[in-house]
Amino acid sequence: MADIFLYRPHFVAFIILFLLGIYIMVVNLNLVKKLIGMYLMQTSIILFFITLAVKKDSTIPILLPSATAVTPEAYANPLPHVLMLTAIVVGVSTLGVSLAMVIALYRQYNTLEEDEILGKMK
Amino acid sequence: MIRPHDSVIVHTLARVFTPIIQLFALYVLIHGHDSPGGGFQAGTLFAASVILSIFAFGIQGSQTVLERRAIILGGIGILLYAGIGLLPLILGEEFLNYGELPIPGMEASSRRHWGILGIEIGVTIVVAATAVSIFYSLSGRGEGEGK
Amino acid sequence: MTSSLPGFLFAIPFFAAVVIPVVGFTNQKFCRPIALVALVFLSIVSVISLSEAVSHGPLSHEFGGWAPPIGIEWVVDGLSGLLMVAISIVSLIALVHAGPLVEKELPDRVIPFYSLSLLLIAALGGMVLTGDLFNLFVFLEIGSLASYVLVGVAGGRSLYSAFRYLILGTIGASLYLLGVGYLYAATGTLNMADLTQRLPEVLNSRVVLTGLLFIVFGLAIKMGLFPLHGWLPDAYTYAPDSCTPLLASVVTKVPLYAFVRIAFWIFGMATVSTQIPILVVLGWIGAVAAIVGAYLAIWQENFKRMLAYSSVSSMGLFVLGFSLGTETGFAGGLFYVLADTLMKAALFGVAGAAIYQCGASTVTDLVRLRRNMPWVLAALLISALSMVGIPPTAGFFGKWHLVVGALEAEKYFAVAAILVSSMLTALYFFRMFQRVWAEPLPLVEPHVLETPFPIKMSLGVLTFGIIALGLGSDLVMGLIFESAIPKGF
Amino acid sequence: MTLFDDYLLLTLAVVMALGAVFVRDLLSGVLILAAYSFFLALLWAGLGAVDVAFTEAVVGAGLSTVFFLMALFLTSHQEAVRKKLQVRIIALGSLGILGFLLLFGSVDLPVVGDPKSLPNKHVSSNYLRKSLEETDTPNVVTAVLADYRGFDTLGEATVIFTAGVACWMLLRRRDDSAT
Repeated sequence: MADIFLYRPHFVAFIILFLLGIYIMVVNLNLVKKLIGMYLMQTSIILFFITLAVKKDSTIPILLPSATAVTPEAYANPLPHVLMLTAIVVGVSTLGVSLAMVIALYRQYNTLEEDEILGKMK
Repeated sequence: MIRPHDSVIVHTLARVFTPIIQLFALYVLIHGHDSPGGGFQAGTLFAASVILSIFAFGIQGSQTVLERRAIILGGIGILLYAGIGLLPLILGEEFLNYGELPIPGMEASSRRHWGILGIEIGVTIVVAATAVSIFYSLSGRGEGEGK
Repeated sequence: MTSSLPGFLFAIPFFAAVVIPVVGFTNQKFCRPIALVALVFLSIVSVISLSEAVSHGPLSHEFGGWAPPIGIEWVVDGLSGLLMVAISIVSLIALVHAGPLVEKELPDRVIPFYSLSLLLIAALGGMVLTGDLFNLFVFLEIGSLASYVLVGVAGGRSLYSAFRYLILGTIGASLYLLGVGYLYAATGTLNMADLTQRLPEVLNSRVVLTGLLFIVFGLAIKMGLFPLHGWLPDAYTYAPDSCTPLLASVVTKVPLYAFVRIAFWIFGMATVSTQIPILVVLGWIGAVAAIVGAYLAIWQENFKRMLAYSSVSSMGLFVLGFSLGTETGFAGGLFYVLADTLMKAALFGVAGAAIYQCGASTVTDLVRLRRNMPWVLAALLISALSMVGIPPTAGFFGKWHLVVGALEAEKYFAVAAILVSSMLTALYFFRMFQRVWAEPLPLVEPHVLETPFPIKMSLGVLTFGIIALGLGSDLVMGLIFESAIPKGF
Repeated sequence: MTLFDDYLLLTLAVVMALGAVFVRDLLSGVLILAAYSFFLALLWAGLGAVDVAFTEAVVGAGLSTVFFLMALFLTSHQEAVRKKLQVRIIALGSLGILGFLLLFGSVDLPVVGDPKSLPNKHVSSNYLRKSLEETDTPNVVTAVLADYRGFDTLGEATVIFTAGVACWMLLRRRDDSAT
């Protein structure tokens, strides 16, 4: 069992980053820290997808002009790359909106700590 | 409100770097077909050049108006993208089918090539404009909250 | 059958949403007409698509002219067409209703309100119609971003609840994306129809199992299924009154639809009930959710919060119905989803009108409706009767089919859960009406505005719709049985 | 790219992530996060995903950091120190379940780098074979992004447009001073 993970460093890193991100999002009381956790979680999923696309001894998915018939084994898998480009942009959009919410909350409650906001709401 | 930076060095460097970044963005956009890059990266680079010059020279004029203008520019970019997609739909084909764009004297594959370039331009505009608009929104201070 | 209709189903709300900020720059007055006209067209096109799909078989639209699985397709079949009709019509009514409230609540944010509402509707339509798992994620995110902001725009408490909604919603969406990644790793495709064909070969793989679990878990957060409903009560309570009818009626139902599509169409009935028995678990969760949601609703003093907990309870009933494993149960669940869309729009519409006209936000305050707002009170009465399940309203027929389905499946705990939750629902609505009629009117009458025409009209249409759906239930059930039932029962 | 490089970059990325999370000063946290993004971008480039690396560098390390910094300039820099909470135990428990699920499912995942695995074979080889002929575009990622799955990209552009409208709606200067 253990050797499976030893040869998959990417997957181990993915699990660490993913769980760390979710943990910080749920447990940390600082709003900006929550968003740092969110960023870690989103990038960890990108790591998962990109490792799916790796092919041994292959090059980047830009076709060489000399090639007549393309052998798919020679190029990395482009589909996860495309999906992750979308995911990165989705991530930064979510980040923008959530930071706007953080700023608006700070304007009203003058703090970034969740428990203080809850205290001031009462 | 962002005030202009005092240092001459910052001003000079921003003056030099802004056009270089924009030129590079243009390169990335146009060469998206055969090198890494494309609309998103080019749009972000454009936004970066605008943000750099804002940091160096400050914002003139009302932030609210600029923000709204940026959103409208973004809307125009996305309309360009979706408009290229809508054209084939109105002609009875599928949405976004660039192969059926009414460009005379071309094979389907090169029509697709030019269609891709067109939508990449749209993406560049929407990403650049929206990123700058979000930047404006985030940088604005509430009235009477001068820090 | 390929058709260009689904393309228009995307293009209409999308173009309207983008054009509104561009045109609104010159004159803010254009926003509302553009939005309403677009939604009228959307409703017409979705009704046409549904009738085409029912009579000629599913319509598909291959975006970019690429046949799936290479490209992305949108499919209108009986189920997605029905949901699309419900979404477009209810959101049209909700936006008609929102008109006067927006002018009062968010006078300086009219343009982004309409733009985001239409983006939300376009995204919900996309989630319903798409035949591609990743495309579903993209629309899930558009819709989520729009709904976070619509929840949070009132500032203060609404903003804080929106932030919590954003955090939980992003976890849900990320889990869904991860699940899609697992399914992609196991099969190499993202297209739903293609997945249906390729999954049986790899069903023993643990990757498929965990992928399905992640997807269900992520969507359960998005649909507010007990015990993952943490974001829902606060979000619905504090969201602006102009936004709640739209948010509460459709936003949680679409992730539910996505779950139904993935579980029953991609994996298939046999798989989810025996090989990967998530239906058994979900049946119990649904039963508990139905009872607990209704129980918690009894203790709420705030009217909107009470309705929010009743949403949690309804979500339990839907999930319970879908997991019964009989055709009648599935159809009953689907019918109840349609009925609940109308009922929640009407109830939150009443709540918005009550706050707008006389500032009545608690259950006790509703007594003020008695003097000046008889029509609003009538709408409240009829939708409450439907929530409880009194014939001839739509809610009764939904619950009736659910009970019949549960009896067919011989799942008596489900029958008990439906009956108990209905009784609890009756209890909290009875308690509310008892206060409305028994308590004395306040001596100093607060200033009460007249009911604006758009609110009157939309509440009237919704109430009429609740009764009409009840009276025409045979017709709708026939349609569901004919074209919206998955294979394998 | 050898496995050793991967180990190195992954370790650095994880260390940066831990640093970004545990440092009390939020400004430092955000800057460490930018460094994390850069290491990821290097990693993507090493794994052959040049377009993703480029985007991660400009969007992740660039734009996200700028957004974070703008927010921090307007708010406060310090995270408050406080006692531990009860909720952590529940959170750790559910994270344990999640982690177990991830490990449980991972055993059957395709081997990293296997050119014959299903995700590398089925649809994606079609794109690689046909892209030049059908769309006249040698960069297959661009071809898939803008043409084969162009509708996703329209959705993506819509997401960022939605975010722009959303920020505009949230942060409009209010006429009354809301409390």
